[in-house]
Amino acid sequence: MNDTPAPGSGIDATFVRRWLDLATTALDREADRLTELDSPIGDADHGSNMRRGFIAARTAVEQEPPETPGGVLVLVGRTLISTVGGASGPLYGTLLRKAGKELGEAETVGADRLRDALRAGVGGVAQLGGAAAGDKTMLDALLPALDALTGALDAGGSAAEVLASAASAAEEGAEATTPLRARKGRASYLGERSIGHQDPGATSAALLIGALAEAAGATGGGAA
Amino acid sequence: MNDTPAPGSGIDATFVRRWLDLATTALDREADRLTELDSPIGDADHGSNMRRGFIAARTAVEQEPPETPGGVLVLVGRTLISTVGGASGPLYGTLLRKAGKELGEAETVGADRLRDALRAGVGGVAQLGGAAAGDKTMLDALLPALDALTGALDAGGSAAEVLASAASAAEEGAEATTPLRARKGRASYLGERSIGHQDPGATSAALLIGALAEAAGATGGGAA
Amino acid sequence: MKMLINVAETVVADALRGMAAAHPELTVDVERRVIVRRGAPYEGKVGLVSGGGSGHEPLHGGFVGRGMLDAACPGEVFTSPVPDQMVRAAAAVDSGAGVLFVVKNYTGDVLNFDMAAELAEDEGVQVAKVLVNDDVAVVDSLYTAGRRGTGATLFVEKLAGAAADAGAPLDRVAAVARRVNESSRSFGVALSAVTTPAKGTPTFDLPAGELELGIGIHGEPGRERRAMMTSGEIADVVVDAVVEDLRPDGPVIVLVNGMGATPLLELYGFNAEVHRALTERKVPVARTLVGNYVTSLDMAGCSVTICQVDEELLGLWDAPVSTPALRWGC
Amino acid sequence: MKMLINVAETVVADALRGMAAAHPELTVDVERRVIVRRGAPYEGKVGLVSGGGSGHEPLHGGFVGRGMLDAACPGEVFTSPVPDQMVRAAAAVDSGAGVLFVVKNYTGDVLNFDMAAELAEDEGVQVAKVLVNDDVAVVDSLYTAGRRGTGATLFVEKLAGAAADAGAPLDRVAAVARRVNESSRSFGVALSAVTTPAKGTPTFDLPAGELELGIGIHGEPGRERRAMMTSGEIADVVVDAVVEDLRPDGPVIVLVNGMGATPLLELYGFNAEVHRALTERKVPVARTLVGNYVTSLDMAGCSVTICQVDEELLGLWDAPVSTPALRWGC
Ligand SMILES: Nc1ncnc2c1ncn2[C@@H]1O[C@H](COP(=O)(O)OP(=O)(O)O)[C@@H](O)[C@H]1O
Ligand SMILES: Nc1ncnc2c1ncn2[C@@H]1O[C@H](COP(=O)(O)OP(=O)(O)O)[C@@H](O)[C@H]1O
Ligand SMILES: [Mg+2]
Ligand SMILES: [Mg+2]
Ligand SMILES: [Mg+2]
Ligand SMILES: [Mg+2]
Repeated sequence: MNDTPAPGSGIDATFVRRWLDLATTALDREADRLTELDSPIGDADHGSNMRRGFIAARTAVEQEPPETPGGVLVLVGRTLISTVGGASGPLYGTLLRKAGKELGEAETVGADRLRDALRAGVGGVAQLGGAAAGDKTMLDALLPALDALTGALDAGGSAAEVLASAASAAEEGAEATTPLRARKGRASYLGERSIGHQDPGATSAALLIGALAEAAGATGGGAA
Repeated sequence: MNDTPAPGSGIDATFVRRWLDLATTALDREADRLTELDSPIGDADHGSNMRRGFIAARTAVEQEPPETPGGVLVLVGRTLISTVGGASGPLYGTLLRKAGKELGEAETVGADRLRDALRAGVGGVAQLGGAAAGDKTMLDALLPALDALTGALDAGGSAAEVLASAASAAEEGAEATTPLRARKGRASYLGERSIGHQDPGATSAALLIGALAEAAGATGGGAA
Repeated sequence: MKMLINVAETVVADALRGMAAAHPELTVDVERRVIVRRGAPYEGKVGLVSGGGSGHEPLHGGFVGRGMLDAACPGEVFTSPVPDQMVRAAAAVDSGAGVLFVVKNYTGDVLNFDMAAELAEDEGVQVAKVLVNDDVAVVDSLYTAGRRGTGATLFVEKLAGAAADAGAPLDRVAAVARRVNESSRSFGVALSAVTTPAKGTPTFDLPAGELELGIGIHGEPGRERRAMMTSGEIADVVVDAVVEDLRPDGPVIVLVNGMGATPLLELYGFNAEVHRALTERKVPVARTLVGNYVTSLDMAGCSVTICQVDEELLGLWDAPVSTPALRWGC
Repeated sequence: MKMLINVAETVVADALRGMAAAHPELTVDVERRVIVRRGAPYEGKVGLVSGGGSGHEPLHGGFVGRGMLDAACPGEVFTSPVPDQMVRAAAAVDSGAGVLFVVKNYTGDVLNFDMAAELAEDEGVQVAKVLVNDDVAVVDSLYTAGRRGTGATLFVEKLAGAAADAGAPLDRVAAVARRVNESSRSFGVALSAVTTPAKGTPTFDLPAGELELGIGIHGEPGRERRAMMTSGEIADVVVDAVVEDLRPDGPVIVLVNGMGATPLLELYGFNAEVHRALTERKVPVARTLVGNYVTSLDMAGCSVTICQVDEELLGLWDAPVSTPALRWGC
């Protein structure tokens, strides 16, 4: 992680592609664990879903690399929608597509725009899936990440610091889903029996935010 | 077994009914073991087949008890044919039907006629099933039993002695099927892999002959 | 757990190749994962499109044909298909009379079909949707994703398919589909857990003496675990669940459905108990279907779906159907 | 092993009650264990009667109906029926044109059907018999009971049934049946052992990484145990076995049959490999049937049966059939 310089003046397409690489690597490595988490309260496919989608997204980006950070995110989001399926495909696809759209045509953006993008993406997820904080979904990692990012930014942290705090918040948020009772997604069918298991989608969300910190040269959340 | 007197002057319908009771009890008790033997080299039904048939036969005999030993045997044989199915139904049915027919209308017969009956029955089994000694079938208990009975009779033994020697021969014959390679019945499909398992049909045959000895007051072969 | 597969990654593509080889009456696009009834679009006929995760076979691909679906979109195992598949399917079967999407109520299916409907409408296809949500095991409230779509999917596809086959317009076909869904209830029981190709081990532990009540068709555990029961006792629990929720006041069609690994011998025996239980509750049975139709890979267990029918729906049930898995009258 | 049953003793009777409830087109005598096509005997038509141990469903009861069997006689699980059943069935379906017994080659079935044939003839029914013995896994020699009857039973019942439906006389129907049997070969593979209701535990041990080659349909172990293979490798072994024995020089019908617990998703994937293997061996495939048709309770695994056909046999295959488990053309 020492060989990846912090994004200096701003976040560009190369940075987002580095994130995509790191996220894909992390999801590939953690796929079995995510599927394992999706077994007691789901249908045992979250890891293979995410791996399939991100490998396809990386391939799509490599084949025709967009020149803006927003362009890369939109392409990743579209590819997820077209290759993942399940609940996570449209939700993560929307997260990244909305985030990318928020960044518009800019070739380089600062951490504040990244926050706007994340806010737009998370808003899209909430709207599409209808879940709220505490429903034991990916939002329970994404919302704390957004809050932490916003707070760190307001406190004047560097991009790497800002993303590192988002990564720890996401990871804590994911872990904090364990005692929750699911109200959305297929874990909700289990009622009380969903309590005591960490949510797979919150866990993969923490991996994605961790990869963001890692891409910025902060210590990786890849070990979420 | 001390309370069952040796058949004195001869073998009558009561004796055959006592045999039927003892045989049914033995088969009921050993049904799981017979089915267990029928698992590695068969289809795991021999015990339930035999129990079902003999319980039906005992009921049939109780409902309308024939007055001759031959009559009882024929009724048992017919009931087996109508209630067992599988290979053992027609074969044991034939064994007992042929044996019963051989005894004709006699109300009491001696041990020599029992030998004739057994010979007729065993001949019927051999003819119907086409098996020979050493093919790893019920015949590998029945043929030694017939030989031993014949020999003991020639040596002038009592009915109880004669039947006891038949019972041990049947039991030894059943045990001796273990190293054989099956050539008839479904165990033959296994080829070499049938070696090393005791034949279920030979085992049940030994139980039937054992019950005969037991009925005559000799020590029971019910523990075959 | 051993499986008759090459590698987990190609399970769905392999199955589609095998369907193509077995069913010349279907057009199977293996790469794009769309199964289309040969000859579609049929002039003036409303197109029926369904789909969902794989692992529930013969649902949905086995129900493509005359009198039922025009196209099916299989996703990965237990993963809803992606919008591209439904968009392509809709384009392939639309004769101009519009297309009905039959969607089982799972977050993933709903989201992906919704996206597909938007995209298909952008391309000029008129799309109606029906959501199947018959599983009474899910307590339908603000606190769940709502009742799952399970066995009633077969009824919706059959009866709406018959309506479309008879030339009904899109709004009418959709209305039939919604009425069938509203008249249907299901409840399922697992005797064993599922092993997905991707995971390779059972999704949950189910000890020898226990069963799961109120399971879905994706290997999820149910709402409750109980000590093993007889087939008659299970029938009572299951029939109570669906009858108390639907409260039918007329004849029903019954689907006694196997989850995949329960022998047909047992399913028929269970059907006897289901009929007994329905009769005791004074529910007349108009038609019965017994078999493995809406499955959950290698799960042992069963589900019961009842659908109250009037003359019209019964006529649609009896109408000709000719698909790989359901066929009569033609 | 959990089962969806009441008690082991009533499994067959319960299933028959369930069949009766599901299929008003059949007359099911639960007590005497005979399933008869409603309306039989059909004037002038040869009657087809089959039967065997239960546990292979839908074989045989699921094949009773127009264009296939007139009656089926289910025995106890894995135990051939008793002569009384076949005598009664023959009497119920004989229109005077005679009856064909379709008998799978197992010692028990052969003996019981032989006895039944004698008794039925005593009662004035003309009886012909055909022995099905298609399983190439059994080395047919003086040292075995001969090849088992497995998947080809479906072909014999279908094609002879079509011939009878078309009005062929008894000798002709029997000749068709024999020709179908002679033109058919099967080979089966088990991925798991069977648990019978009576025993309650698997009939043999099959460790995780292994499979049994050359198994029958009664839970017996096969001829050989091997390390687990891919579906493609299994297809090569199975197709080699049947093709090398039959050496077809024309088109075949293929049955890709599940043993009961293998998901349809896997069976279709396996079918793709079977087609690939047949094509590589230059065997043209005229028709394909994929599904659970000749099963072995809860066994996971599959078998492949091929039947070489000429115009006549292919026409008989395509002829209308209307039974619970096989239905087309009517
Ligand atoms: N309505 C929703 N809003 C937000 N996230 C959701 C919603 N429903 C499900 N999820 C997330 O999706 C994850 C499951 O994803 P995945 O297993 O890939 O899809 P599926 O549930 O269709 O199998 C859950 O762990 C949860 O975090
Ligand atoms: N051709 C035969 N001749 C004599 N006995 C035979 C023959 N075939 C099978 N048997 C006997 O029958 C026994 C099996 O009986 P059973 O399990 O009841 O019938 P099935 O083999 O039909 O399941 C075998 O163990 C063997 O002793
Ligand atoms: Mg999932
Ligand atoms: Mg046996
Ligand atoms: Mg899923
Ligand atoms: Mg048997």
